Amino acid sequence: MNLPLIVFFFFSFLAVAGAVMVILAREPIHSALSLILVMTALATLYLLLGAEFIAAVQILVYAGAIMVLFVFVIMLLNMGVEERTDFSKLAKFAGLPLAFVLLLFIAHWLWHSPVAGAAASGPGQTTGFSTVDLSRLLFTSYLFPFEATSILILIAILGAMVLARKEE
Amino acid sequence: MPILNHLWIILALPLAGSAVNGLFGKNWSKSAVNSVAIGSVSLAFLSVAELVREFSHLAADQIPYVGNYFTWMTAGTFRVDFALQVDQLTVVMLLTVSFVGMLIHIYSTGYMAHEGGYYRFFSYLNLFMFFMLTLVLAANLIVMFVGWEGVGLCSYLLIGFWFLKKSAADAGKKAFITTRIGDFGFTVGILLIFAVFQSVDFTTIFKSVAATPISEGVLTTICILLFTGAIGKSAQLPLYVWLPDAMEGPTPVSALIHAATMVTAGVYMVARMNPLFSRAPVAMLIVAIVGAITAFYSATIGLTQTDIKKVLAYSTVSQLGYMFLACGVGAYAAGIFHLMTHAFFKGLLFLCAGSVIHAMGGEQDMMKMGGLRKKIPITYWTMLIATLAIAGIPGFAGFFSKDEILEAAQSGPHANLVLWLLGVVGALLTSFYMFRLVFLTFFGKPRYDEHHVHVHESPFNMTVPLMILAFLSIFGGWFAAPKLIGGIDHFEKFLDPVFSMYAPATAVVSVRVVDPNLLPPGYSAPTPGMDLLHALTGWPVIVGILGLLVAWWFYVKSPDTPKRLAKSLHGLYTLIFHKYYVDEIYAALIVRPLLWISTNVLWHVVDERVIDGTVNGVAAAARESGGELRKIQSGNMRSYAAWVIIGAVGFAVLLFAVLGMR
Amino acid sequence: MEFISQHPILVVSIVKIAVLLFVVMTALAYLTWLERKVIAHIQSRWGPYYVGAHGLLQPLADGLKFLFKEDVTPPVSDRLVYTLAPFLALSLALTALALIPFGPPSVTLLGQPVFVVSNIDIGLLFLFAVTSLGVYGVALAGWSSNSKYPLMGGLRSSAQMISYEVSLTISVVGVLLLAGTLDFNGIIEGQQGYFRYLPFIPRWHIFPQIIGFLCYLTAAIAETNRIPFDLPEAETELVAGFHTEYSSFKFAMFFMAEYANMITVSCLATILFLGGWLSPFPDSWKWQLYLPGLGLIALGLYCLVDTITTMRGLARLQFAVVTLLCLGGGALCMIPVVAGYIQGVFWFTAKIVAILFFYIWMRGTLPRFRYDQLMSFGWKLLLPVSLANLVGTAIVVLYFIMRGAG
Amino acid sequence: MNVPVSYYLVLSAILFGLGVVAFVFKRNVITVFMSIELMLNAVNLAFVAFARARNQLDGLVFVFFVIVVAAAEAAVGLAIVIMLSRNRESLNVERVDQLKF
Repeated sequence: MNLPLIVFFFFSFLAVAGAVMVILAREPIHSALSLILVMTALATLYLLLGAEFIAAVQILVYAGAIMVLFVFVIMLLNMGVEERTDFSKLAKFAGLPLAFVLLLFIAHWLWHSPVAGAAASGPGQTTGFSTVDLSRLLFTSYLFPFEATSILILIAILGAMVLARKEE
Repeated sequence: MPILNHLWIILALPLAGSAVNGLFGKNWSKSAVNSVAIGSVSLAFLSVAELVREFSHLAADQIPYVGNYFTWMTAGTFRVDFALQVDQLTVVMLLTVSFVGMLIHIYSTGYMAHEGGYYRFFSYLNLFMFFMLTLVLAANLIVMFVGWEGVGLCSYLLIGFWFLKKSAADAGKKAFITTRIGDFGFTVGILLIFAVFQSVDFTTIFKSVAATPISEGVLTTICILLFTGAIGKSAQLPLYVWLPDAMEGPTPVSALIHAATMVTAGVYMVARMNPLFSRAPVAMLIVAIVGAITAFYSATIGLTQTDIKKVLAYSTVSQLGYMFLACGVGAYAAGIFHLMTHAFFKGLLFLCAGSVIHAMGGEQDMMKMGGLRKKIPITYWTMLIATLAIAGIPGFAGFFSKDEILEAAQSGPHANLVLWLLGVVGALLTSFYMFRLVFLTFFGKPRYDEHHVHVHESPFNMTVPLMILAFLSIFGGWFAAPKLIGGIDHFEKFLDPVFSMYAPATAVVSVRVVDPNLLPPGYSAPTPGMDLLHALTGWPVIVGILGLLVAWWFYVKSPDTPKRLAKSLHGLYTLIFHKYYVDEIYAALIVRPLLWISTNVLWHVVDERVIDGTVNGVAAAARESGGELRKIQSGNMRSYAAWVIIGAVGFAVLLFAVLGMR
Repeated sequence: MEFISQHPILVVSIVKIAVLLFVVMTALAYLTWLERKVIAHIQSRWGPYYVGAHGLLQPLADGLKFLFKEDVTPPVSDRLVYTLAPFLALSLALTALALIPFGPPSVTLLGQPVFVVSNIDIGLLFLFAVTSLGVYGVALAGWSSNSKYPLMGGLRSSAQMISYEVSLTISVVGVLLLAGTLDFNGIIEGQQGYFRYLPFIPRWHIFPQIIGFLCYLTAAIAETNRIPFDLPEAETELVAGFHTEYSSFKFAMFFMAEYANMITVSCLATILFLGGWLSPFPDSWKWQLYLPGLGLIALGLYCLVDTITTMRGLARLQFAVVTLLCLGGGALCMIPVVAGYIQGVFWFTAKIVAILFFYIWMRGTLPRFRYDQLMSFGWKLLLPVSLANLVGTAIVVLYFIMRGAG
Repeated sequence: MNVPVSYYLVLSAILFGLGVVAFVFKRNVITVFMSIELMLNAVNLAFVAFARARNQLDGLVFVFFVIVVAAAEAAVGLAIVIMLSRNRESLNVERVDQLKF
C-alpha cells in the first residue's frame, strides 16, 4: 500500500479532469471553477513534493486572488455561455493534432530528462524545502528580479486602473 | 593693416550685396537695389585700393602674403584651407576686376533700367563679383576652383537672364556645358597635381617644383590638363563656340563677364601656374599655338559678322588668343598686360555697343544702323577710342600690350615666326573688322527707319563709365611707355617677382627687362633709339593702320566693294559667314550621337528597363508576396494561436530531428 | 489494522477533526444565541426567551427548522454551482479552523498535539490561503442564483473581500516581523513573558502593534461581511444579498459559514495579537490554574440561584441540568492535572469570546457603510495605514537587529 | 514506495498540452486567458518537480516569479477584457478581428 502514490494519482486525476473540464465547459464560470480545481490539486501535489510555501502561495495568489478576479470579471460582464464559432478553419482542423504532437514531444523530452528517474516524494524522500532558505535565496541572489517584479506589479496596477476606468 | 589682415572683407562685401538683393530686393525700389549693389561693389573696390596701399608697404619676402582663415576639409593627407593670398599678379587682377566691375555696375543701372528682374540681375552681378574675386585671391587650387565654377554659374545665370527667350536659355546651357568640358580637364589636372605634389597650395607646389625636378612628361600632362580648363573658360579653340552665343545675355554682362573678367580667368590661371608651365616647353608650345590659331581664326570669322555684339565676341576670342600666345611664348607679363588693357577697351567696346543698341532701341544688326556719329557723339567718340586701342594704333593702351606680345613672339626666348605671322595677320584682320564695325555703325547714311527708331544718347550714368574707360583705354598702357625710350616697363617690373621667383634657371621670364641682373645670359638689351623707331614702324602698327584704311575704303569710300568681293570669293565668304560650320560639325559629331545614345540606350534601355525595371520589380514582388502573406493576419486570434503552435511544433521537430535532441 | 498502526497520524487526525467539528458546530449555534441575546439587551429587549430557559434551546429549534424546511432551488439557477456554493463556503470556513492551535502543543496524544488538527510551520500562510478561498462561496452563490440582487451582492462581496484581504494580510505582516515565523505556536511562544521596563504588561503583540491590531480588526469585520461592512447582505438594499434565493439548509450553511469565519478571525486575532493560549499572569501565580474551575462553579451557583428563584416548570428542570453541568465541570477543572490541561484552552476561549462580544457589540452599535464609502475607506485609509504600520515596524525591527548585530 | 519525478513531469506535460488545446479551442477571451494560466501552472509543476529532483530551491523561486507575473498579467488582461466588452458587445475572440489586413 503506497500512500504517496495514491495521493499523487488521485490529485493528478483531479488536475487533468479539471483541465479537461476547462476545455469542455461552455459556461465561463464552470471553466473558472475547473481551473480552480486544477490549481488546488496542483497545490496538493506541491505539498506532496514538499514545497509548502509554494503550495500556500499557489492557493493564496492563484486560487485566492487571480481566479477570484476572473470570477469577478465574469460575473461583472455576465456575458452568458460562450458561442462556439469556428471562423478559423486552421484552428478547427489543425489545432488538436498539432497540440497533440507538441504534447508528445514535450512528454518525450521530459520523460527522458536526466533527473526524471529521481524519487520525488514519499518516505524515501528528504523532508520539504525550508521556507527560510527559500526567502533567503529570494532576497539575496534573486533580489534584483524580485524588485523588478514588484515594479512590474506596480505598473500593472496602474495600467489596469487606467484601462478599466470609465472615462467621463 | 586692416584689409591685408582681413582679406575676406573684399569677398564678403559683394556676397553680402548679392544676398541682400537676392533675398529682399524683390519689392524694393530700383534706387534701393542700386545703392546696395553699387555700394557693395564700390566698397569692395575701395578696400582693394586700401589693400594695394598696404601691399606696397610689404617687404619683398612677405610676398605672396597668405591669409589662412580656416581648414575647409581634411581627408588623410589631403588638406584644404580656406586661404587667400596677395601678390603683384593678384593686385593687378583685383584692381582691374573690381574697378571695371564697379563701372559696369554703374552702367547697368542705366542699361537695365527698363528691364524686369532688376534685383535679380544685380544679385547675380554681385555674386559674380564675389566669385571672381575669390578666383583671383585664391591661395590654393581648390579655392580657385570654387571661384572658377562660381563665375561659370553666374555666367550661366546671366546669359540666361531672359530665360523666357529660348535662345537665351539655350545659350546659357551651352556656355555652362561647354566650359564644363574644360573644367573636367582642370579638375583632373588639380587631382594630378595633388597626386604629384601632395598639396594643392600654390606656394607649396611652386616651392617643391622649384626644389625637386619632376619628370617633364608629368608636368606637361598637368599643364595640358590645366590648359584644357583655360580653353573652356577662355573660349579658345576648339571650345570657343559658347562665347558668341553668350551674347544673348544683357550687354553689360557681355562686357563684364565675357570681355573683361571671367573669360580672362584662363589666362590668369595659366599665368598663375607659370612655374609649372615654364618647365613644360611642349605645353608652352601648345598654349602658344592654340592662342595664335584662335587669334587668327576667330578674327577671320569676325570679318563677316553683322551682329555688332557677335563681332565683339569673336574679337574677344581672338584677343584672348593673343594673351595665350603671350603666355605660350613665355611673356606672361605681356599677357597679363594685354589682359588688363583688353579689359579696358573691350569692356568699353561692349558698353558702347550696348549704348548703341540702347540708342537703336534694341537693334543689333549693323546693317540696319549707320550715320549715328552725330546722334550719339559720346558713344561715338569713346567707341572710336576703344577701336583705335584694340587696333593697336600707337599711343593707345592696346598698342603697348599687343606690341609686346608680338615682340615676344618674334624675338622672345620662345620666339616662333609662324605664330608671330599668325598674330600679325590677326592684328590686321582685327583692325579691319573693328573699323568695319565703326564705319558701318556711325558713318554713311542711316539704314534704319528714322520715323520709328528715335535715336537718343544714353543717360548720364551710362556715358560716364564710357568716358572713364575711354580714358583708361588711352592711358591704361602707358606703364610700358618708358620702355620705348629705353626706360623700364613698369608693369613688367612690377609683375616680375611673380614670374621670376620660381622660374627655371634656363627660362627667360620677360622679354625686355632692362634690369641687368634679371637679364638671361647671352641676351643684351637693345639700344633705346632703335626701340622707339622699331616699335613705331613695327608690323603691328603697320597692319593696324592698313586695316583702318582698307575698312575705310570698303565701307565709306565705295560701300559696294564688299558685296562684289563676297560674290567673287563666294565659297570662302559663305564658309566664314557661317563660322566654318563649327556648330553644325559639333552638332553632327558630338551632340546628335550623344543625344541618340542617351535617348535610345541610356534612357529607354538602361533607365526604363534596367533601373526602373529593377525598382518596380522589387516593389511589385514585395507587394505581391505581401498581398499573399497578409492573409495570415486574419485578425482571428484562434488562428494566430494555431500558428504559434505550428511554430512550436516546427521548432520541436528542428530540435528533435536536426539538432538531434533525443 | 496494521496500516493504521503505521499511520497513527491518520487516526488521531480523524478523531481530532470529529471533536473539532462537534465543538465548533455547537459553538456556532450558541454564538447565534449569544448574539441575539446581546443585541436584544443592547436594544433593551429580552431576546429569545421561551424556547428553553433563557431561550437556550433556540439554536436547536432553529437548526431543526432549517433541516425540515423545503429546499427551494430556483429553476433558472445554475444547479451545480448553486449547490456547490454553500458547501464551499462552510467547508472552507471549517477547514480554516483546522489550523488553529487552541492549546499548547505540549499536550500530546500518541505523539500528536491534541489542541490543533494539523500543525504546519507556515500555518498562517495556509490559513490565509484557505480564507482567501472563502470569497468563492459568496460570489458563486450570488452568480448561480441567476437573479439580480444576489448577483449584486456577490459582486459587492467579492470586490469587498478582495479589497480588504490586502489590508488584512498587510496588517498582520507587522506581527510576523516581530515574531519572525509563520508557525502559530512559534508566534504565540514569542509573546511569552513581559516587557522589560513595564514588567506588568505581557509581551503581547497588541501593544507594539496596536495600529496593526486595529487595522486587522476592521479588515476582519469586513472579511466576514459583518456590520458595518455587511454590504453583500444589506437587507435594506439587496433584500438579503447573495443568499436571497437560498432557503433551508443551504441558507443555514451560509449562516454557519459566516459565524465560523467570525470564530476563525477571532482565533487569529487572539493568536497574533493577544498571545493565544498564554495567560496574562506570571506562571508563578499558581492560583490561576483554578480560575476556569472557579469560573464555572460561580456560573453554576448563579444558575442555581436563578433556577430556584425565577424558573418555573420545564424551564426549571432544564436549568437544573445546566447548573449541574456547570458545577460538575467546575469541580472537574479543580483537579490540578485537568486544570493544567485546560489552562491554555481556557485563556484562548476567554479571549475569543471577548473578541466575539466586541463583534456583536459593533453590530448592535454601528450603522452600515455606503458602498463607495466602504471602498474608499478600504483603499484610501485602511491600506495606507497598515502599510505605514508595516514600514514603521520593519524599520524598528531592522534597528534592533542592527544593534543586536553591532 | 515513492513517486518518480517523471510522473510529475509527464503530468505537467499533459496539463500543458490541455492548456494549449484550451488556448486554441476556447472562444471566450476570459477562458482563453484561463488557458494561459493553465499552461503556466503546468510549467510551475515542472519547475517544482525539477527543483525536487535536484534539491535546489531556484526552481521554487522561479515558480514564485511566474505566479507574481501571472497576477500582474491577469490584472492588466482583465482590465483589457472589461474595456473590450464595453466597446463591443461580445467576448468572442473570433468576433474581435478588426485588427487585420
